[in-house]
Amino acid sequence: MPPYTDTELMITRAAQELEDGDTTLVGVGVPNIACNLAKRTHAPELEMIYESGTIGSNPSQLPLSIGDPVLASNAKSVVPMTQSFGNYLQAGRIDVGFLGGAQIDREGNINSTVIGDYDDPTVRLPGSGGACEIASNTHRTIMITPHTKRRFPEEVDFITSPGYVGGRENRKELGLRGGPEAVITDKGVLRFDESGEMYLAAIHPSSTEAEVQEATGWELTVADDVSETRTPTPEEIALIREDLDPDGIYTE
Amino acid sequence: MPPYTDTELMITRAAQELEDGDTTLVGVGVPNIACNLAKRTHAPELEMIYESGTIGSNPSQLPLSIGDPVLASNAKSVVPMTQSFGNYLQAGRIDVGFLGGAQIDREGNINSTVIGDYDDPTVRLPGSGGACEIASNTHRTIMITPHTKRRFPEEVDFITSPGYVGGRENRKELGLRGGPEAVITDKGVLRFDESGEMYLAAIHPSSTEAEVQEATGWELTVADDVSETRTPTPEEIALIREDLDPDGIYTE
Amino acid sequence: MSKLRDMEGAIDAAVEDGQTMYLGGFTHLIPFAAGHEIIRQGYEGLTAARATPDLIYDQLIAAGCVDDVVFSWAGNPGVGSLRAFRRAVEEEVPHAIGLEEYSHFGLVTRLEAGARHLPFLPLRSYVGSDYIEHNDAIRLLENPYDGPLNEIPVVPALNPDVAIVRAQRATEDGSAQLWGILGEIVEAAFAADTVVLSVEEIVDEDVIRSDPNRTFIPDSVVDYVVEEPYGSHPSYAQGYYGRDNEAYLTWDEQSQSHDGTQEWLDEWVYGVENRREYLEKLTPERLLDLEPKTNYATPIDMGEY
Amino acid sequence: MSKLRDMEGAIDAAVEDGQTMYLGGFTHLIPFAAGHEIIRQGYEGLTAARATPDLIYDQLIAAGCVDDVVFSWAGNPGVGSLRAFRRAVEEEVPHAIGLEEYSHFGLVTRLEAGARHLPFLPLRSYVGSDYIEHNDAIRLLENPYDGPLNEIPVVPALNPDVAIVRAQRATEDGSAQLWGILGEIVEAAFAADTVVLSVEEIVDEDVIRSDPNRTFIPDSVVDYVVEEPYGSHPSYAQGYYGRDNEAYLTWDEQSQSHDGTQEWLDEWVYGVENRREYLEKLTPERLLDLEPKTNYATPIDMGEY
Repeated sequence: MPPYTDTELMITRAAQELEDGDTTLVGVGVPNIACNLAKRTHAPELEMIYESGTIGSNPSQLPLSIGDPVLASNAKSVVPMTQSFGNYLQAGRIDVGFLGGAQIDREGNINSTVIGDYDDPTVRLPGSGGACEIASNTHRTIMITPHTKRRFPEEVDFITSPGYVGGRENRKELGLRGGPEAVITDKGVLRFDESGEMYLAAIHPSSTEAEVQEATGWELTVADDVSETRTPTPEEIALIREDLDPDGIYTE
Repeated sequence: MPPYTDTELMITRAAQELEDGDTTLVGVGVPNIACNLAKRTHAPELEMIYESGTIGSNPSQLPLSIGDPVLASNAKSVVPMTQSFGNYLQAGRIDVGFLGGAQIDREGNINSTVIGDYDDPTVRLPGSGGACEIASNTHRTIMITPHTKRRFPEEVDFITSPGYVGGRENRKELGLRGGPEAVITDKGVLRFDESGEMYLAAIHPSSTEAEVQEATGWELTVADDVSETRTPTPEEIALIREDLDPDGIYTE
Repeated sequence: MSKLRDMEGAIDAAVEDGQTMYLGGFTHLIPFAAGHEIIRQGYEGLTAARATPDLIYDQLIAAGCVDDVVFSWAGNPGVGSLRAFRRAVEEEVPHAIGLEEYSHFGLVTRLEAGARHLPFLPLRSYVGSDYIEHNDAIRLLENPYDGPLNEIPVVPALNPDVAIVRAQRATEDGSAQLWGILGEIVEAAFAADTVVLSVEEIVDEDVIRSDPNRTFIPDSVVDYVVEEPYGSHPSYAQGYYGRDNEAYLTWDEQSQSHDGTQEWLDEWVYGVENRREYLEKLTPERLLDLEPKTNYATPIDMGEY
Repeated sequence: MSKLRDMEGAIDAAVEDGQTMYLGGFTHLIPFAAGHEIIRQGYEGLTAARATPDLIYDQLIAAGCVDDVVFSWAGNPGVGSLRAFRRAVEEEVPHAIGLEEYSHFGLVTRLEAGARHLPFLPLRSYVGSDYIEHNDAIRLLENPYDGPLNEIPVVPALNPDVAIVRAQRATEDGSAQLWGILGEIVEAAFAADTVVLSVEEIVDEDVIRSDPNRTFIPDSVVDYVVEEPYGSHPSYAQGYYGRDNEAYLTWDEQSQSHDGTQEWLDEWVYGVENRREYLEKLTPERLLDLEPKTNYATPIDMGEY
């Protein structure tokens, strides 16, 4: 086994975005492992909520879906979706949301709906699920995604989940809370500047600035103080491989 | 003890308004006894709902208020008020509602808010509670009230609970469901004609047409086929006195 | 994180003069102990919102704490009038109070809008009534869809500065389970900026986590937790004690005059340090008579996966 | 009044060609047995509404029962795509389907509006997204109150002709208790004109009445009751069985071609009479592996007053 895989680096990097005491809306797969890793390391008071309505979940094993019974057994509370979305998410009670998608653009808008024309798509994707709500109502969102030119167009084909649409100020005026905080890829970490445009903040040891630019659909600004991502510690890797994803479902 | 009191006659008469299988929104006091009497006689499948959110209550004793624990213990369901009012009452799932109030007028509008001017009232009454909703959303409403000129003005001082405001057609056009079905007083039973105006449908044995007119604030139409109210049976009186209100809290 | 305080500390930390306050509980689980502590601490200028003001707001009004009441039914449930409330409205004693009036569904819908961070919610009440004319906050909105309704009433969100709610059991950090009549308690807790939770019993987190569907109030909305057995007396706590009707009748009697209310407050509120001393003034018979027989719910199996 | 039927009878009585149908359950308590019976009875032209179409709608689409899908997330949860759904959208196989698309909150809010007999409800989604442009049913309404928001999106009520929902236990007349993830099940039951309730177990009314706060679906909204153990397999029933992930992976494999879906339907749907025969085709090991350990909730005392 290598000391760490690309996915394991993304997981450990994503975990660092979480602060102790944060309430986070968790997705399955990689975000779930990142949240559980944070909870077992620097953020023991992390509160995990799933859009299925489980509040303060404490899963005994890796959930197969966001509706897995392990998310309800031993949770602090379970509520109908009208409430997980209404009383929690829309009410601003969730700090961090994880988002996925097929495309993310310069303003952090995410597309998980269609590739191509909406009415005659090349690829029909699953759609929003709760993503539109998560992007609109959490205080900060984090995206974890492979870094390829197709996934990073200058403008997405369909805005499923609004980022800094028209800039940070415009987002605020639209009544949208928070906004994209970080995009964690297999090449680096991207953040958003004062105007709401994505820039390169850190590069993973395995990658270069040129490679990142090559995999991005527009001329990407690079931070003056662009840093190198810290590699996973042996303790983090042991937690992931032994406890959080022992069958390597998401990390191999 | 007399064979029956005025209140006992009103209770037995009100019970007859209920059909087996009706779902009824019950108030405490006299309506509660009427509903329980109906359930124990001709309407065993009567479903009793209280605005406090108890569904299918089966009280072991007379509740002290619409929030009494006997309404929740052994109920079929208990829901928050957003749901008892939203999913049940507003959704049209309740057939019959009982209403009280200080005044009822020619169109069946009820006032339980103020006597006199709203901003400088002579008497400040409790207000709507759920009465406005009950009057707007059930399929039929029944009022039980003493019959006096002050309680039966031509127009109420404040419409808390809309009756046939501007007539049956207008009520319908406003989007209001159902409407007043019967007003049961200590002198007779009043109903509403095709235009939505109250008329005298039955007179209690202890009263006369002239007495009813004398206690009503407008010239009351009398039905051509005005009948005499049937008196309570010994069985009904036994049920009321022995089981439903053994301490005579509401019936003496 | 434990948020445990005694009632004095919790009220002192949570309540300020001039706030909008919501004491939750529809006839059930009324936070009487908290209300009495507010009176003892002598707050003024409160806007007291509550569907059913009940005895507790009548007492707060008699004590002079309240300038405005937002409500939907102001009565002594099953008994009659709220005499102090009426005296304030009709005779301005101890001082005039302002009223903002809804029906029950209107007021709980306001809390629901507040809980969900919506500016308003629609409901099918008020049409044909005189409410809209007398309450500018109830407005009509055009229905943007085809259908029989052209307009629908809406009510604005209510977000109290502080809500005080009761539950049967909770953890020290405030994850609370309640049963029996829920009323508008949960919506009030989610709508308020600051929440004081007062419970019959503090329990281990395991108890709460064993039945998550019953946890209607999560710790994340709660700021202070008070363990206060019999804290809802003379209202009731399902499974713990019944309503003490004698107290409702006594208040009806005492509150016939303003002086009578002050006598009562002197004895039962100002004259005691806390709820414990209040309870010690009740006779044992009276408390014993309120106890229901045990009647457990059939358990459910959540499964361990 | 007993409303008990077998699944064949309930579906036959409740479902008609061309209806709008909602099978409730967010990943949990999915009414698979009912869905298979719909396929067996060969309905056509259905508008299939569901937040998460999941395998059951993929199978209904593959079987040709569905003309339109109203949804918010069309995937195989934790596995990948819904291949039959995609084939219908992208290649019109077995025939083209129409899509009406929301986000999760939008769709459950539509059910909530339907359950409450409201023409619409507001929510703070869709602003800044491309939904409004592509779905005419999502509209903007002026906020009639002062505040930072000038406009707010609204979604129209959804009142399905028929909803089919699952619960762990119910009486013969349909008062149902469910626990674990509730999703949008209760809202769907209240919103629909006709409701089929399918449960793991029929219980005595005493069981239900012992814990009324857990009765989320009352008999008054239910038309037909079916006792169907394992009726949610391969999804799960909290406390009864877990998700059978093998079935989700098998469908992913089988559904790579339209022919593959037909083979699967021939074997598991058309080839069996009912759910009992379907279950008999599973190996005992497979069912045993889905059983959780017993894990009872701490009981509550409702009190007998």
